[in-house]
Amino acid sequence: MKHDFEPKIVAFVCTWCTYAGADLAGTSRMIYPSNVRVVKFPCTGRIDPVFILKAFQKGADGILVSGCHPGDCHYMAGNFHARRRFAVFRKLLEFIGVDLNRLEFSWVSAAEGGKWVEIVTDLTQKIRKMGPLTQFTDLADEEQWSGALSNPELKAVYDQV
Amino acid sequence: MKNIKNTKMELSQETMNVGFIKKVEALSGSSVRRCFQCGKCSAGCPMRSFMDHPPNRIVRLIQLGQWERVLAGRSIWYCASCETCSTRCPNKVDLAAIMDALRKLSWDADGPSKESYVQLANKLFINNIKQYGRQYEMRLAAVFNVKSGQFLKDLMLGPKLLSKGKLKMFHSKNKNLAEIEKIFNRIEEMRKNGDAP
Amino acid sequence: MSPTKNVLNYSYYPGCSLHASGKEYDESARGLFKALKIGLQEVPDWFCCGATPAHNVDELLSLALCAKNLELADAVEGDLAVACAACFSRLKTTQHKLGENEVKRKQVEQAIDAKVSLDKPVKHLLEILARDFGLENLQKSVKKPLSGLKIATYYGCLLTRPPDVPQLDCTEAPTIMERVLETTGAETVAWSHRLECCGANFTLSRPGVVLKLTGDILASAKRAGADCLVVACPLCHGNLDIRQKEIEEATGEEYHMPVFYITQLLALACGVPPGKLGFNSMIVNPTPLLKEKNLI
Amino acid sequence: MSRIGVFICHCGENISRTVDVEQVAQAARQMTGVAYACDYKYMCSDPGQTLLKKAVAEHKLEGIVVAACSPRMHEKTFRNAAQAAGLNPFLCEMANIREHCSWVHDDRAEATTKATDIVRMLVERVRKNKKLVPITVPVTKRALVIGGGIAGIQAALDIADCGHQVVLVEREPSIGGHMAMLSETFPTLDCSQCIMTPRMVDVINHPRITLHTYSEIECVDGYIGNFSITIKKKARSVDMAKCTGCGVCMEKCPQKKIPNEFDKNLGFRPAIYVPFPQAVPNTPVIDREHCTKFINGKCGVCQKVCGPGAVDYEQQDQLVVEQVGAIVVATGFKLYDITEKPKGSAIKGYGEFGHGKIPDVIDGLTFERLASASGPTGGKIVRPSDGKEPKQVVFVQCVGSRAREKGISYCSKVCCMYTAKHTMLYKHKVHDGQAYVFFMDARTPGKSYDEFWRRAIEEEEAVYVRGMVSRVYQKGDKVVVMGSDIAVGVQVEIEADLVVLATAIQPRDGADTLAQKLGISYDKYNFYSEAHAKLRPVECATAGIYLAGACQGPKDIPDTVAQASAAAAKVMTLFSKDQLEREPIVARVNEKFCVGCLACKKVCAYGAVEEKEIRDRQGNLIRVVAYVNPGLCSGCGTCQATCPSKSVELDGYTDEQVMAMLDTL
Ligand SMILES: Cc1cc2nc3c(=O)[nH]c(=O)nc-3n(C[C@H](O)[C@H](O)[C@H](O)COP(=O)(O)OP(=O)(O)OC[C@H]3O[C@@H](n4cnc5c(N)ncnc54)[C@H](O)[C@@H]3O)c2cc1C
Ligand SMILES: Cc1cc2nc3c(=O)[nH]c(=O)nc-3n(C[C@H](O)[C@H](O)[C@H](O)COP(=O)(O)OP(=O)(O)OC[C@H]3O[C@@H](n4cnc5c(N)ncnc54)[C@H](O)[C@@H]3O)c2cc1C
Ligand code: SF4
Ligand code: SF4
Ligand code: SF4
Ligand code: SF4
Ligand code: SF4
Ligand code: SF4
Ligand code: SF4
Ligand code: SF4
Repeated sequence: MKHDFEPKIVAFVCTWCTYAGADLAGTSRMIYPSNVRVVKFPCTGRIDPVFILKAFQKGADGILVSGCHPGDCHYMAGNFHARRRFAVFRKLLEFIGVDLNRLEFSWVSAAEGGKWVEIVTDLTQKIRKMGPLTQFTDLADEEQWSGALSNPELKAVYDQV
Repeated sequence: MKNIKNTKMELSQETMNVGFIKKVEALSGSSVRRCFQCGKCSAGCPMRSFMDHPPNRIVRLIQLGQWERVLAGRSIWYCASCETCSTRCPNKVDLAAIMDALRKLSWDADGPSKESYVQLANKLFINNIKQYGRQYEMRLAAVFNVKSGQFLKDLMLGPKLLSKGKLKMFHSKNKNLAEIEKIFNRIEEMRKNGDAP
Repeated sequence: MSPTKNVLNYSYYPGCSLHASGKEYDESARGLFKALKIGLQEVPDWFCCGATPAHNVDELLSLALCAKNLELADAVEGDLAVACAACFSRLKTTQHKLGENEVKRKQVEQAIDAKVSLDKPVKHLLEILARDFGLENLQKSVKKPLSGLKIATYYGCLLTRPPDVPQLDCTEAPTIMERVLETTGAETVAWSHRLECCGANFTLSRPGVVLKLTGDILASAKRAGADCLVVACPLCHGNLDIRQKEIEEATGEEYHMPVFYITQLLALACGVPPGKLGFNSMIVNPTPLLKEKNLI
Repeated sequence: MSRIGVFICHCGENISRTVDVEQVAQAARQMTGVAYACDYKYMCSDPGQTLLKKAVAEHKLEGIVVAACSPRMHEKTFRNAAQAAGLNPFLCEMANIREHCSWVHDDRAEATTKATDIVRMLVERVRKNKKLVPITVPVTKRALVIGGGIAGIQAALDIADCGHQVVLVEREPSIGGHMAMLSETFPTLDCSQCIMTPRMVDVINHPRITLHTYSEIECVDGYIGNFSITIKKKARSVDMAKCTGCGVCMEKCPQKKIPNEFDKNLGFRPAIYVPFPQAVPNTPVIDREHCTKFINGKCGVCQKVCGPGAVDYEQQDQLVVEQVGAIVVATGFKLYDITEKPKGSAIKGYGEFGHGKIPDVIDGLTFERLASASGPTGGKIVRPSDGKEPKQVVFVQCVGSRAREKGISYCSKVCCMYTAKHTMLYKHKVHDGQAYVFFMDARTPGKSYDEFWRRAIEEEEAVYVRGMVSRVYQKGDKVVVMGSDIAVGVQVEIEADLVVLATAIQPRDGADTLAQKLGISYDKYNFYSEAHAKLRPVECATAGIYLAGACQGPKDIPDTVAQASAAAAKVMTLFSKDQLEREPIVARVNEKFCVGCLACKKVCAYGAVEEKEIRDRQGNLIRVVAYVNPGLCSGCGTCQATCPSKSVELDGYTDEQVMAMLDTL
C-alpha cells in the first residue's frame, strides 16, 4: 500500500537486546514497514540526547530509543541511567514544543522479535498520520545541546526534574 | 461430649496417643506419617462438603494421636468409600482404608456418632447377611426407616420399585446359611481371644 | 470369521442387587452372553459380598465373606464373571489384600475355616467382552447398530479404583466402556463426571447426599449433550435412575435421561429382542428415546 | 579516510531476492570515499573472503563495509579477513541488509532504497573509524582469598593445586569457619569435623598457600590482574615461628573462665587459647582483653612456662603488602541474634520469645555444639539451664527470616534442612525424646533433600506442625511454646524442655566495610552482589573479584563448595594468559576538557572511573580530572552520554562516528 507521506524513522538501539530482537524479527521473516533506520550502540546508556536532536534536525520524523528491559541490562545499569536521562530530556523537548508522540521509548529484548515489529509498525503509522516534522530541520547548532545548561530557563526545568 | 473442635491442642508424649496411630496403621495397612498435608485427598473427595473435618485433617489428627477429635466429628461416617483419595494421594496414603479403620475403631468404641444413620444402615446390612446370607433391599429399607424413626422416608419409592419388580417381597434363605453364621461366630471368637483386630 | 463357538465359559457371581433392584442387568447380561455364545454358570449358594457396609466397619468380615465366595466359585468351571462393580471391587480387593498380607490371610483362613484360594481370575463383564471375547468379534456380532445414540459412559468409583486393585483399565482415564460401546456404532460423549462418586453407599441413610452427587453427574452428562447414561453397576443405576425424579424436583432441572446397563444396549445391538432386556423395569422410561433413534 | 571498499552480499538469494544488489553496488560507487564496490553471491565463503582480501590489496583500501547479514553473525569473520589483508580489523564494519532489510520487507524498491541508506550510513561511519588496538593488561598470577571457611579453603586449594600462589586471609585465629562448628551434616549425616579438618591441614601444608590468620584486609589498590593488598596481621602475642603447639601455656593460664565463643559460650577457655583443638594453625593467641598481664601487668605465667620462648607480650600489629591478580571473597555469614536489637539496623529482635533471655531457648549453632562429639558436652544433648536431658524439644523455623516486619524478607535456605537434621540427631541421642517442629514451608530443593526431611518425619517420628509460634515463655522449669497447627485449625501448646530457634543467616559484621575497600557492590542486607544472577553468579561486577559461599547469599555446604570451585575456575581462566586482552571498546578521558565534575564516576557501574590529580612540575595540585581505567571499563558508554563537557569518549562509538551516520539521513 502506498501512502501520501512516508516518514523517516530512526531507531537508536542497544546491541545486546533490541538489535538482537530486530535480528530475530528478520530470522523469523516478519514483515514491517521499511521506514526505520537502525543505529546501534553498545548500550542505551551511550545514547546522548543530542543524537535525537541531530536526527530530528536531519529530517527524522519519528525516533525510537530501545534497549533491554529494566534489570536485564548487559552493563547492569546502563539502561537505568538512560531512562533517567531521557526523563529529563523529554521535559526539555516538551519545553521546546516538540510533540512527544514523535519520540518513543521502549524495551525490546533479544527474544522479542514480534514486539520489535509491533513497535516499529505502530510508530510508523502514528507518524504517518502526524505528518512531517519541520520545526527542527532548521534548528541551529546541536552542540549547544550537550547538556551545558547555559539558558537559565532550561536549567530551571532541568533542576526541577 | 463437649465440642472440642476448636479447643487448644496441648501436645506432649502423653497427649499424643501413639498407640492409636499404630493401631490405625495396622488396621489400614497404610502409613499415616507419610502424609504431608497437601490436601489432594480433600480436593477430590465428593463428600468433603458434607464433612466437618476434611479428609486431610482426619489424617493430620491421627498423626497427632488426636482420636477424640476424630470421634467428635462426623466425617468418617460421611465417607463414601469411593477411593478417590487413595487413588490420587501423591504419597500412597490409603485414606479410604484409614477411614475403614477409623469406622471400625469407632464402631468398637463408644463414640458419639454411634447413633448415626450410616452406622445404623451398615448394621442392618450386616445383620441381613447374617440372617439371610444375601441382601433384601425391601427389608433393609423398611427396617431402616422404622429404626431411624423416619417412617415416611422414601415412601413413594417403595411401591414404584415394587411395581417395576425391583423389590422382592419374599426371600429364600441360602441353603448353606449355617456356613455364614459360623463365619460370624468364628470372627467373634477370634476377637475374644485377641487373634483378630 | 465368526466367533468361535462355546470356547468361552465362565462361572458367574451376580450379587444381591442383580437379583433385585438390578434385575434387568442380570437379564440383559445373560441375554447378551447367550447371543454371543459365551457360557455363564451361576455359582450356587453364593453369599452377599458384604459390599461397602462390611468393609466400612469390619474389614475382616468383609474379607472373610469374599474369601468364602471365592471358595464357592472354585467349584464351578471357568474364570469368575462379575457384573456388579461393588462385588467386583470387593472380590478383587480381597484377592489383592490376602495375596500381599500374610497375617490377614491367616486370619481369614481361620474365619472361614478353609484355605483361601486366590488363583481364579475375577473378571468384570466389561473385561470379558473387551479382552476375552474381543472388540473385533463384538463388532462382528452387531446386528442392529446403535448409530445416532449419544452416550455418556459412567464408570463411578469402583470399576477402576484404587489403581493397583481392579486393573480393569487406566484409573484416571479409562476407555473400556467407550471402546466396547463404539463397536455398536453408538457415539460416546466426552464429559467431566465419568469417574465421580454417586454416593451409592448413602442411598438409604443420607439420600440428600446422593441427590447432590447424582445431580452433578446428570448435569454434566446433559452439558455434554448425551441422550442417555450407561452404567456397569447396579448401585450407580439405582441412584441415577431411581432417584432421577427426585433430583429433578430438588434441582428444578429436567433430565429424562434413561440410564442403561451396558449389557442392555449391547444385547439390543446384538439382536436380543427388546422385550427381554428389562426396559420396562427402568424408572426413567427409555422407550421414547429408543423409538426416536429407531432402535425398537 | 577515503579509500573504502563496499562488498554487497547476495546471501544466495536471501538478500538479492528482495534487494537489487547491483543497484546498491552502483549507488555505493557514487558515495564519497568509496574506492571500490562490488556484489558477490556468498561473501562469507572462502572465495568471498579471498575477493575481499584481493580488493584490499588491488585498490589499496583503507576501510571496508560488508553489506550482508547481521554483524552478530559474521563481524568476526570479516574483521579477521580484513586483518589478514593487513588492515586494522576495527576499520571493517558490516551493514545489516539481511535481518534488518531483505528478510523483513517485501517491496523490492523500498528494500533497495533502505539497503542503500544502510550502506551509506556505514560508509560514513567507517570514514570516521580509527585504528584500535586490543588492550593488554599484565596479570599477576597470584590470588587472594578472603575468609577461611569451607568456601575460602576450597577456592584456595583449587587455585593452588592448579599451580598458582594463593594468599589466604582469615580474621579469626584459626581457619575453619562455621563448618568446623557443625556436628553432622545434611543430607548424608557425615561428621563435619571429619571431612573438614583434613582440608584445613591441606591448606597449612600446601607449598603454594600463604596463610595469614588473625588478619584483616586493610586496603585494596589496583585492578584486575594487578591488585595490591595491604593486610593487617593482628598481634597474636605468640611467635608463630617458635611455638610448637604444645599447649602448656593454655593449661597453666590462670584465667580459665572465659566463655568459649567457638562453643557458643557453653564452655570456657583460657586467655591464651586456640579456638578449638583441631585449630589451624595450632598456635595460640592471647586474648588481650581478658589476659591479666595486659589488664594489670601482673601474670606472665604463659611466658614462663613456654619452653621455646614463643610468648611475646610486646608483639605489635603488622602490615603486610601482597601483590595479586585476582581476589576471591569468601567471608561467610553470621546467625541472626535474637537477644539484641543492633544499633541502626532495621532488625527488631524477638520480644515475644523473651529476647533470648530464657536460658533453654537456644539457636541452631548452639544445638550443633551440643550435638557435636567434640563439643562442650561431648555430644550429650543437655539443657543449658540445668544440664538435664530434654525430653520434649521444640524447634522453630524461620526465626528472623521471611519476616519483613522483623527486618529480613529473604529465606535463609539452610534452616529447613538443618532443623530436620537436628530432629534426627536428637532422636539418635535421646531415644525416648520427642521433637516438634513449627514450620511454614519445608524448603528442600536439593538432591536427596526432600527425602531427608521426610525421613525425619516418617522414620525418626519428628512431629512437624505447620504454623508459627506466637510466644515462648518460662513456666517453672519448662518453656511453654504457643503455636498453631493450621492444618487442624487450632492453637497448639507445648511445654518444652528445650527450644531451638532456626535463626536467620546474615552476612558477617563488617561485610559492607570490606566491600567498600574492594569496590564491590552489596545488597540492602550486605550480601555481596554477583554480576548477573544467572549467567555470572560467581563474578563481581568489578573485574577480577569473585564470590564464594554464604557471603553472597545463604547457602549450604554443597552449594558453597560448588561456588568456590567455580570461583577458582574463573581465577584460573584469568591466570591462563600472561596478558589480559580485551576489546578496545573502552572510554578515554580528554584531560584537557575534563572539568573534574566526576558525573561519569557516579554512573559507571564498573568503578572504572577514578580521580586523577594533575600536578605541575613542582608537584602542586592543579586540578582533578577523571581517568578511566581500561582494565575495568567494559565499554557501555554511559559515562560519555553523561559527561556535560563531552570530555570522555568511547572508542568505537565516538560522537563523531554517530554524527556521521546521522548526517546521512
Ligand atoms: C546451625 C547450622 C547448621 C548447618 N548445618 C549444615 C549441614 O548440615 N549441611 C550443610 O551443607 N550446611 C549446613 N549449614 C550451612 C553451612 O554452615 C554453610 O554453608 C557454610 O558454613 C558456609 O561456608 P562459608 O565458607 O561460606 O562461610 P563461613 O563458614 O562463615 O566461613 C567464613 C570465614 O570467613 C572468615 N571471615 C569473615 N569475615 C572476614 C574478613 N573480613 N576477613 C577475613 N576473614 C573473614 C570467617 O572468620 C570464617 O572463617 C549449617 C548452618 C548452620 C547455621
Ligand atoms: C518451565 C521451566 C521454567 C524455568 N524457569 C527458570 C527460570 O526462570 N530461572 C532459572 O534460573 N531457571 C529456570 N528453569 C531451570 C533451567 O531451565 C535449568 O536450570 C537449565 O536449563 C539447566 O541447564 P542445563 O544445561 O543443565 O540443561 P538443558 O537445558 O537441559 O541442556 C542440556 C543439553 O544437552 C543436550 N543433551 C542431552 N543429552 C545429550 C547427549 N546424550 N548427548 C549430547 N547432548 C545431549 C540436550 O539436547 C540439551 O541441549 C526453568 C525450567 C523449567 C522446566
Ligand atoms: S541496556 Fe541493554 S541497552 Fe544497554 S546494553 Fe544493556 S544490554 Fe543493552
Ligand atoms: S492426599 Fe495424601 S498426602 Fe495429601 S493430604 Fe491427603 S493423605 Fe495427605
Ligand atoms: S473414600 Fe471417603 S474420604 Fe476418600 S474421597 Fe471417597 S468419600 Fe472422600
Ligand atoms: S606458646 Fe609455648 S607453651 Fe604455648 S603452645 Fe606454643 S610452644 Fe607451647
Ligand atoms: S599472661 Fe595472660 S595469657 Fe598468659 S597465663 Fe597469664 S593470664 Fe594467661
Ligand atoms: S530455609 Fe526454611 S526455615 Fe530457613 S528461612 Fe527458609 S523456609 Fe524458613
Ligand atoms: S563527567 Fe566528564 S568532565 Fe566530569 S569528570 Fe567525567 S570526564 Fe571529566
Ligand atoms: S564506558 Fe561504561 S564502564 Fe567504561 S568508564 Fe564509562 S561508564 Fe564506566
